Amino acid sequence: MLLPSDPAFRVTVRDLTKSYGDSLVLDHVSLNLESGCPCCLMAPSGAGKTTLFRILMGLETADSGTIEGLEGRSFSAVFQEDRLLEGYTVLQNIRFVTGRGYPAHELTAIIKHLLPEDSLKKPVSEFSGGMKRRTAILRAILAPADIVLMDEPFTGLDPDTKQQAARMINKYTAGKLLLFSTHSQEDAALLGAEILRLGENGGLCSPGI
Amino acid sequence: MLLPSDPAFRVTVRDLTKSYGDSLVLDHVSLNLESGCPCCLMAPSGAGKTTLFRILMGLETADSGTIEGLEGRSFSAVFQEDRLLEGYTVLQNIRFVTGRGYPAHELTAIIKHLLPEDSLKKPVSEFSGGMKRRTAILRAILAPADIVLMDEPFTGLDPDTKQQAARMINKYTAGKLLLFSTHSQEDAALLGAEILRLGENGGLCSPGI
Amino acid sequence: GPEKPAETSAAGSAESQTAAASSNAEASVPETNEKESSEAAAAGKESSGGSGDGTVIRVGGLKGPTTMGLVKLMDDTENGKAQNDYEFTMVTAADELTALVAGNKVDIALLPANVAGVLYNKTKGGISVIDVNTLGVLYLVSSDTSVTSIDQLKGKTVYLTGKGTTPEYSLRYLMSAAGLTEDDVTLEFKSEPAEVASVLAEDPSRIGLLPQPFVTSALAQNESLSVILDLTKTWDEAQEQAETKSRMITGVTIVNNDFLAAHGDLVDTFLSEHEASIRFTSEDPDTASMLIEAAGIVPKAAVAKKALPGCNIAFLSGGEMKTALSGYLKALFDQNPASTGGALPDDAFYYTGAVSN
Amino acid sequence: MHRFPDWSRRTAILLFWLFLWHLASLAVQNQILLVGPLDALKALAVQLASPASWGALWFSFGRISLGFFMAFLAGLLTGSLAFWKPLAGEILEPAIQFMKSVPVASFVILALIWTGAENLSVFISFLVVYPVIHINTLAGLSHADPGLLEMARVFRVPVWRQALSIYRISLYPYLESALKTSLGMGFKSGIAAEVIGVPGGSIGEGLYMAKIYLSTADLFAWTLMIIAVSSVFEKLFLLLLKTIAGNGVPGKEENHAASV
Amino acid sequence: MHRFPDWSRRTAILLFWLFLWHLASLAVQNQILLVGPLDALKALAVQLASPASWGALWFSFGRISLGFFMAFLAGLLTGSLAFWKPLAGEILEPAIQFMKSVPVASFVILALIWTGAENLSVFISFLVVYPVIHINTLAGLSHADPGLLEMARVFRVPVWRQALSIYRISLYPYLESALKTSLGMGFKSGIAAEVIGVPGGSIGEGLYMAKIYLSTADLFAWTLMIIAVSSVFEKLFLLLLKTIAGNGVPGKEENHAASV
Ligand SMILES: Nc1ncnc2c1ncn2[C@@H]1O[C@H](COP(=O)(O)OP(=O)(O)OP(=O)(O)O)[C@@H](O)[C@H]1O
Ligand SMILES: Nc1ncnc2c1ncn2[C@@H]1O[C@H](COP(=O)(O)OP(=O)(O)OP(=O)(O)O)[C@@H](O)[C@H]1O
Ligand SMILES: [Mg+2]
Ligand SMILES: [Mg+2]
Repeated sequence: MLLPSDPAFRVTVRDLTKSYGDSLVLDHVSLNLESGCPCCLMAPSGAGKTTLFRILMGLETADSGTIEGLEGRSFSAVFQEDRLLEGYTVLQNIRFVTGRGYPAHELTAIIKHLLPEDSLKKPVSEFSGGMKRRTAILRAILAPADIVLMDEPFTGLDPDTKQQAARMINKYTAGKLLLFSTHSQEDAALLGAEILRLGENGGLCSPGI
Repeated sequence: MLLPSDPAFRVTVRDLTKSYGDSLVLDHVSLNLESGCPCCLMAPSGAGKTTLFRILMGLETADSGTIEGLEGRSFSAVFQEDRLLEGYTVLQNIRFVTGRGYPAHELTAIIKHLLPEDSLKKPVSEFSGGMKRRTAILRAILAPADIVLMDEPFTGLDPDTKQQAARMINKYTAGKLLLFSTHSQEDAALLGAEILRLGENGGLCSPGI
Repeated sequence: GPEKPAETSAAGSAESQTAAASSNAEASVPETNEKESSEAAAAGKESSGGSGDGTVIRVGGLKGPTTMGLVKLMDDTENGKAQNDYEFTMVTAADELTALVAGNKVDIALLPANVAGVLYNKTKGGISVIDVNTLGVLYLVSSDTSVTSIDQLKGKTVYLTGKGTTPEYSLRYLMSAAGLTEDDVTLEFKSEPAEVASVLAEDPSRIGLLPQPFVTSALAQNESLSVILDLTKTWDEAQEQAETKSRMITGVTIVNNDFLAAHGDLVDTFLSEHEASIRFTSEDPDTASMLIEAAGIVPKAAVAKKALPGCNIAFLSGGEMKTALSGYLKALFDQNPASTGGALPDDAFYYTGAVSN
Repeated sequence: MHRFPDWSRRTAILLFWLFLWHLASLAVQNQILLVGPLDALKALAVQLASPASWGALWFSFGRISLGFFMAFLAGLLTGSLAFWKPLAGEILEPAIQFMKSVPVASFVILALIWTGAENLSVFISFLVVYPVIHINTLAGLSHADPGLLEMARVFRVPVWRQALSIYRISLYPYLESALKTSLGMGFKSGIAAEVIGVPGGSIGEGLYMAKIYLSTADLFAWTLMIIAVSSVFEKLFLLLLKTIAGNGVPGKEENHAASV
Repeated sequence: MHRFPDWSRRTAILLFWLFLWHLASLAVQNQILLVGPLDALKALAVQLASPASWGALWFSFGRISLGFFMAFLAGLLTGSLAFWKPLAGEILEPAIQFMKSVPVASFVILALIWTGAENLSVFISFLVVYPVIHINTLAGLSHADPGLLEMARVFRVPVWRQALSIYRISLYPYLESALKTSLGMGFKSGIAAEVIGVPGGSIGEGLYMAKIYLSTADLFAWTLMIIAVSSVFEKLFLLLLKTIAGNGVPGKEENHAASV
């Protein structure tokens, strides 16, 4: 399933519609995503960003519309909530998704770029909020994947840490298909991403198609 | 315990020290907080903001140092995590901390300033991340309290919502002692707060004392 | 949850142990006593008797009075002196013996009398009774020795166990034989013999009906208690004018009819050997007690010896058995048809074949 | 997920087990050891036609439910107490250990004297159910979300409101599985107690007589009745629990779906 | 929280209960019904001096533990199966219901044929423990964190690794309370089975003889032994569970402290 340095590929979303009960969340959303071209999803809170991510990841089914280009692709993600194994260390959390593929010392070296050395032995339950977020980012960029989805990855990070995290993301997701969401223009710029906007009511958006 | 339109009061923190195991988190922190003068705590991720809040709330004990002016004061808080009752609606979440003091329609009117009308009947487990955050803010400002502590309250809010939330916070915490943390200068400005910085290693900070 | 280990009657639980003893440090009673006479026979200093077709007869019994008469035969088998080849299984729990018979795991079994009747009906005549091995083991006990006959129970209360089982029916039969009606005596039922013993200790004037091993236990626990009436004797006295004299019976021996049909001669041999063994137990209680201990039926020979007289070990077969047993079963049946399996066993139940007294 | 509607699938499953039972009875071919489902159902029909059986049903299950109910309340109470005051929990601990592991044979005579044969089943079912409820209550309360508890503490939320909202939610699944394990056991040990005490007009008496008189069809009919009634009671109690305490509890269905 | 060290507090609590027992025995004043702790301990000392008692201990608890262990494994297995394939769970459901609520009296004759008196206790303790483990396994797995499960699904984490990390954590507290409720019960019903079958050289035989001979002191001594052994086994099993599966499980201590 792992397709390293894969030729470029694209994912096309067409006319995606999703409602919960009576309320329409995604209203004919279409977008065009390409590997190697980071995209940033911006939209007000409650507009349906997370819902769109969940549909892409296959955790939710759309009411109508099509998505092309996902077959055989592997995913990694930063969820809006951290979703870490609280009793485990950073390394264990990463190994949970990567398996024993990488040697531990390599992983540790990478981890140290984002987290202080003395946190490596702690279970993440003893981490601060921002440290948990960084762990989630590390997990997402270190897992082998074609498509990386990040739902507000920079939550709770101070400006310096954010810079550093952005560098790491750029480095490890190079050539992959990266889609992330944020509420700040700066964040989008940090990752050099094209901005897609999800309209008030889901609506159509993006430069795509 | 409820002291409405209380005369001004102050809380003085002196030489607060706290370490977890070997790692020193707060190193002789001193600050001076006054009711009616919002303060904003800024510091890198992992510097000890949450730890300081927890000590103020009495959830953690400091290794050394003193805090004056807390006796008889009531608290409300936005935690770094939302800590909502997931199966309950916004109203139920707020009533959980306020009791039946306010009439429901008054509360509902206030809630509508921050949350869309159709979310009022949903359990918060069906909320988006930002909607949960707004619920946590509403809960904190509506609970009767002398001291309001907010740990990164604007997490996950888009600019408009943030503005609106800031307005609400200013209105409902007027005259109270408000301390909040953030990673963005703008946020501090939004609430018209004085900025206190927690040094690299906890260190001393603030204009206080 | 645990159930009453005894079936059918307190006499059933009586089967499980005999004799009193306040200490029972001897917890290591050998459990099942399987003695393969075939081995002894193969070791063969003696021919194993008349039949000699090598069939092993599987005999099951309960540790207790009903098998006290069997110990000599068990001993002989072990020493290769028996004519047949036997394999003995001694169990403590009545449920287990029922299971052995129902599951066809034994050919011959020593059972409570009414259970034999029930089994006969439930197996649609699949078994036959071949002998009676134990008479009654029920006694009235009290600290008050003023009562010496059944009719003197009038107006009194008797504490007993086993509502709807043989002790109740036996007592009711004797009461009506003595001219008492149901209302003349109050029967107070308890769930456990120990409960009866405990009730008797509270008030010396109370009367209890207990089966044998508990009689001895209760007497040992409470010195003021004594046996005031032996129901077996009372039953016999009640038969004086009767044409066919029934007897109070605890234990009988049954055989599986398939086995009987195939090996009638072996069964006859068993009967004569059983009779001899029972006679041995009555005539030489000292040796028998040792064998009883060795067979694990009672932990201590001394205790066994003390208990033997109360257990009414006897051997009845043929017509004598039929008369005694059918009358007894009728008495039960009249009180409650279910107690003999819904019907009174017919003549085919009684094996009166080859042996005659 | 399933092609068939709920009731027809359940019926099919039930029929499957009845069929297995039927096969087993054909294989064993021994009416004393094992009767087939047809004979048992026939015997059951006969019993259900008799008012005495209904009386026994009422007599036994009334008492056993009483014991169960008292145990449920007592377990909730002492489980909460043990959570609230750990020292009280430690003092209770040996008694709980005692109830869990003491065999009935050890104290049945004492119990018979106290309660009489009639009410032995109340006592015994209490004894079986109580520790399960106590232990699960304690476990459920101990697993309340610590984050929410801190929140409630900071806002000075009164304890009763914490109990209604935070503890109730963490307690619920533990009570649910406590109910599922203990109700059937309470019923079965209550009946076992009746088989020891043999009070007149009880199901235990029916079972006892059926057993000693080797009327296996009746034995199985009574057994079917016990199983059926305790299933129904279990469903009812679970429904009751859900109605009283299930509000806002995350549905297991959802969790489950998430895992598929 | 407590002024006394652990062991002295425990001893004090034990002495408290022994004292209550002593008072009760003084009040009852009936050596058949209730002997005091002194007499029971004396009888216990005599028993412990005899190798036969140790043999019985080994005989009985060996078998019962075997039944318990098999039930534990089987319950884990079918509980997981029922979670993984709900249809399989539904098919098993009537069998579980049967085991939970069928009284021993109903099938003891059949069971004796299958197992013999010696191994009846293996069977019965299995029967009591198995449904508890099954139900709690199913409940524990069902309450795995849905967020983490979604995460694992997106990252295509192999099922066994999810089992080791996500399900293990949600299962742990349920298994813990399942162990606490079922171990004592398994032991007690195993002994009860021995009192029915009375296999030679077993604790059940000891209890049975003590009952027949009305030697209540011995009865109580055996009972003490049963309670003590099942307490020790419980602690051992819990420790074992913790060692095997307790890694990374949030400590109850913390939760508890958070609530005070
Ligand atoms: N399981 C659900 N059931 C019902 N409604 C839901 C559910 N999940 C999301 N919604 C609704 O869908 C809408 C969009 O939610 P979503 O989480 O996608 O927003 P978002 O763009 O991620 O917002 P935020 O920036 O606040 O995270 C919200 O109104 C939310 O209440
Ligand atoms: N329970 C704990 N046990 C051990 N270490 C802890 C514990 N809680 C916090 N820490 C450590 O204390 C330090 C400060 O944590 P804190 O949560 O106060 O940081 P913060 O300033 O709130 O950071 P952030 O902006 O990321 O939320 C971190 O290094 C963290 O690992
Ligand atoms: Mg979102
Ligand atoms: Mg923090």
